[in-house]
Amino acid sequence: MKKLHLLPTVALISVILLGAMFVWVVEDIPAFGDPNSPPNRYVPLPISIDAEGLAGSLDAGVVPAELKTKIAEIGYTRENHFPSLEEGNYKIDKTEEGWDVLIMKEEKYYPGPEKWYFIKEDSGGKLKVYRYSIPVRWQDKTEEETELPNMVTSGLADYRSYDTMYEEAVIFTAAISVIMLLRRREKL
Amino acid sequence: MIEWIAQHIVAKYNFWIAIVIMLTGLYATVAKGNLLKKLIGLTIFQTAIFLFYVSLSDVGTLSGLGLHYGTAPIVWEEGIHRGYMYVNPLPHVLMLTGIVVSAATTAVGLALVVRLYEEYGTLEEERIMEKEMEIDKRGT
Amino acid sequence: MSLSTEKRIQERDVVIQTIAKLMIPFIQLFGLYVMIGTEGAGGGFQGGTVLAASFILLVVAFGIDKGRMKMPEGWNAVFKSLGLYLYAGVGGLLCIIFSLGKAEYLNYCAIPLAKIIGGPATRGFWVGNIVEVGIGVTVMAAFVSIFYDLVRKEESVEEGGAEE
Amino acid sequence: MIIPIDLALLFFIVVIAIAAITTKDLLAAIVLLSAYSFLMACVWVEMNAVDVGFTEAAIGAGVTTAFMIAALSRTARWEEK
Amino acid sequence: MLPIEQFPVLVVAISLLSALTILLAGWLNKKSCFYISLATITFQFILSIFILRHVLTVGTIHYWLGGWRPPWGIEYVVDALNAYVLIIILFLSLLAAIYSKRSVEHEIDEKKLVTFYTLFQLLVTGIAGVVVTGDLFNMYVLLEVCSLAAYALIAAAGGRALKASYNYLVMGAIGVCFYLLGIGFLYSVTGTLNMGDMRLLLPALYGNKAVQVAFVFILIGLSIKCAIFPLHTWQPDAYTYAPSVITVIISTAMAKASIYALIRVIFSVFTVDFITLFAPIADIISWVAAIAMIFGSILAIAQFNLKRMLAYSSIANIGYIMLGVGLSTSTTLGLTPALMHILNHALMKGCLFMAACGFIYKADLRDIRDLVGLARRMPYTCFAFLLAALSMIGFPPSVGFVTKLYLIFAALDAGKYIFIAVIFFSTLLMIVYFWHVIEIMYIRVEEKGEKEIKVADAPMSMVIPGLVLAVLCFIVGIIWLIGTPMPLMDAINSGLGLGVAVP
Repeated sequence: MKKLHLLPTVALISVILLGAMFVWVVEDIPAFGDPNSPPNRYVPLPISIDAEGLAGSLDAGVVPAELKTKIAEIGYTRENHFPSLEEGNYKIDKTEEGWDVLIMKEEKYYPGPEKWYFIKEDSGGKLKVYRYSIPVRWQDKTEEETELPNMVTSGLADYRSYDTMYEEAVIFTAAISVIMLLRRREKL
Repeated sequence: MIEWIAQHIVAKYNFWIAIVIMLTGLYATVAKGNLLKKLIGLTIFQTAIFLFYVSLSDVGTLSGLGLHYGTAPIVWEEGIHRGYMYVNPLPHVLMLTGIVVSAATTAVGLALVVRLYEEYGTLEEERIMEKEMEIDKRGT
Repeated sequence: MSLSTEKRIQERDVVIQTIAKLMIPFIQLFGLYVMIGTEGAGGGFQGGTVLAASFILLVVAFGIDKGRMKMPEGWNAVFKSLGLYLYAGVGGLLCIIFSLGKAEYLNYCAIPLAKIIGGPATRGFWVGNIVEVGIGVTVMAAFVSIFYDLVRKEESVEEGGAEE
Repeated sequence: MIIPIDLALLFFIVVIAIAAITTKDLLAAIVLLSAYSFLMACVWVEMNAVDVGFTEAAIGAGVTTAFMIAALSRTARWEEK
Repeated sequence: MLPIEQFPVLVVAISLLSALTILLAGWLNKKSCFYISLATITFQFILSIFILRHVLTVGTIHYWLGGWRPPWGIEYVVDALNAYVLIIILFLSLLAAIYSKRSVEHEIDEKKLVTFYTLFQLLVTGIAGVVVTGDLFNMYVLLEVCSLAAYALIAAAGGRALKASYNYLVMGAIGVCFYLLGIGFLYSVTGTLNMGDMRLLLPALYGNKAVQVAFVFILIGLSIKCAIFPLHTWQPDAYTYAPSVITVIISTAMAKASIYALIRVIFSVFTVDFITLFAPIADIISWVAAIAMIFGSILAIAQFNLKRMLAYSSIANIGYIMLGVGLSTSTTLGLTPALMHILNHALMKGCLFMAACGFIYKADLRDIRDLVGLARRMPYTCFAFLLAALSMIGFPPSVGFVTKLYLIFAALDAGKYIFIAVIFFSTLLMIVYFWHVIEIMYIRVEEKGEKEIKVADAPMSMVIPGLVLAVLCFIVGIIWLIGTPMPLMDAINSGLGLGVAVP
């Protein structure tokens, strides 16, 4: 009995604690609606090196060795099943803001270049490296790979189809659970 | 201070409202004595989390005002030429899954509530505990 | 309470029943459109839910017995399994077995059709029609079954007293 | 997205959520929950999450409400205290 | 012959397909349900042996579902830790499936048999799926599959189990929501859901508050699932009132899967650096675990219901595993004690619950005080219980002894001597409550005359799994002490970036 009178107190305390946590965290949440935030477009990699002399080599279509080693240090290597920047494996497109590094895909059925890294020179004369986020890839390739105009459909039933399968399993489980709990007839 | 408010309260109002709803739902889930009310609270709590995810995916709120306009992630060539941007489809995919999972949880919860009502004749947690105690006393 | 007893159903409003009769075919047509049409928003979940909603409307207007006549529970069980079979079984095993273990699970490029009409088209066809229909059928059957079970109460009376 | 509409909808959502958990009438609470889900679906459609909005309108506002009312028809309508 | 890379996905997918088949086949013939389920789980178990062998000899299996590479799609990663936990889980599920034949006939209404086995198979699907996946959101979905199945299966017993199941549902749903929220925060700062990818991106963001809050949320959410001490409130009721076979599978396989998820998130996504440098998480975990060890044992002493006593004992034992996790960052033993206890606790608690449910099956004995002289009536079941209880107490060379030994080594190595005292005190309490039961069963004499005592043990299909587990408690203990599986432990530890084990 006493336990039940405690419940609202426990609830209030947990709500206050959680609220404090949320207020504390708000500074580091990316602003909503930011088209360049990590979930939406660019995932910043912890790399920044002096841009002097490197821009030229990027313009010529070659990623400098220094950048390559920095990227490999993070762990984006072939051993980790991420595409590495080997010779002939990539090509560079120059855009208004920076350089897109396109890498040959490893999917068995769709070889072809896809956007992977984005290199940009910031105001301090440093080179910043970004990785393209998931939706960019989906938006670019969904027409080509699945011929479906709706990216949510292609994402749901193709790119992340395995999730969807188990989510159907969840609903199937729920239906069977309700049958078991409430149905009293012999027949199914 | 004003800058902080502008950056973290005005620009992230979705987040704040999601928090308020989330905490309301959590409070109801834990504190309410009625079993059905707990499920209602749970649904509110889950929906608030979905709101948080969907807010992440949006493009073109205050921070990008006048520069970017989001559009639904359905291929639309004309819109792209006019400077629209697709919003992020990944959280949408995740939340479709989440909504169905939440509906499934609610359904199982409701089935349990119905069985509990048939068993104890009440939906109040206190009454159920009283009746369980009575059964225990009779049992021993 | 009220949804299951025969007497109440006759007392119900004629307007609701007539409107329901009129609306249900359109709701179902809309559900199928949402399920299979790939142009706009929508897909298996939404379509399946809309179809389930049409049966729920049927039950609300005409009572549970009529609903069970139109959509028997035996079918429900088959549909539920069938949808998942379509997705997990056929879709998955076709991919693995027809490529002799070279392709991954759910990689629709590997199904035999891909060699004839091309990879992307196969993916689009498979995802847009078969997978979505599988999802829709499962979701519809599951929701209808859950609703029937939550509504019904008369069973224990019919069989002469509740068990336990 | 259109900010005034967004703000108004979100304000109503908060009000309805609080109303849904404070009311003693469970039927009212369920109907309010349905309204809450529907407004949430509106917010999501307006945030360009068309599919999520559609699903929430169908599942959250539609089917879940039907489930809850079906369950309520077999249990008690009023909350004690 | 399919290539071995396909096996991790088959373990899960075939289980799901089998659940569907059970539903349809059960429509035609109810008897077939059990056999389909048994055959599937056996098949899964055989596959898991191949997976472990392949992982140890060749290396980690990476499997891209649908052919999409990691950040774009979902990836299955099976390394030594996955394979080890997978094999434990499927072995326990197999034994539980054998055990289920007679106990389900006895406890569950015949009308519910088909749905019961369907849900049982779905539970195994979910558990196996949680263990092999390499994607955070996929793990959420599979956690939901196994949780939903578990809620319904617990409620299958009716009566008090309904309330227990409802509490579990509310708590479990809140826990999973916290987990989802944690993933949301991580996704908002890293833009990825893949565990391997996130592990690479996180080091630059350790100072980020969103990451820290995400860690706390995921920890709370999964702690509710594993019933770690302050969040355990759903657990004793659920274990006590659930049907026998469900108690066995939930207390062993499902609890282990949740703990696996916790270990995977702590060490594989956040890495050791984060929990040592940016938050004193390791110490907090150790202290909470220590409290859980004492608290669970004390409450277990106070119980008269045997299953409830074992449920509280489970809380104490989860404390042992978490103590191993907490100490792992500061010793060269690494996670070895925790990993050992995952297997050890599964063996011991599986056996104890099987025996306890055997008593209920045969004589409807739930109260400890009613077990007087039972050893003469049900000798095999009681013998299994005795072996497992001795093992739990820490009788050498049983598995319980090995766990305690290695935990003490770890505490000595870490220089945290207080935990040695905690282990000893908890062992003392364990001796109190297990000795109490053993004394009643073996030493106290029944008041009835000698003539009335007849040997009437539970059926073979229920005794043999228990005895197998009981014997394994000692065989595995000896194998641990000889040190044969140490290469496996080293592989797991080095995979998680922890210290290398010393023999």
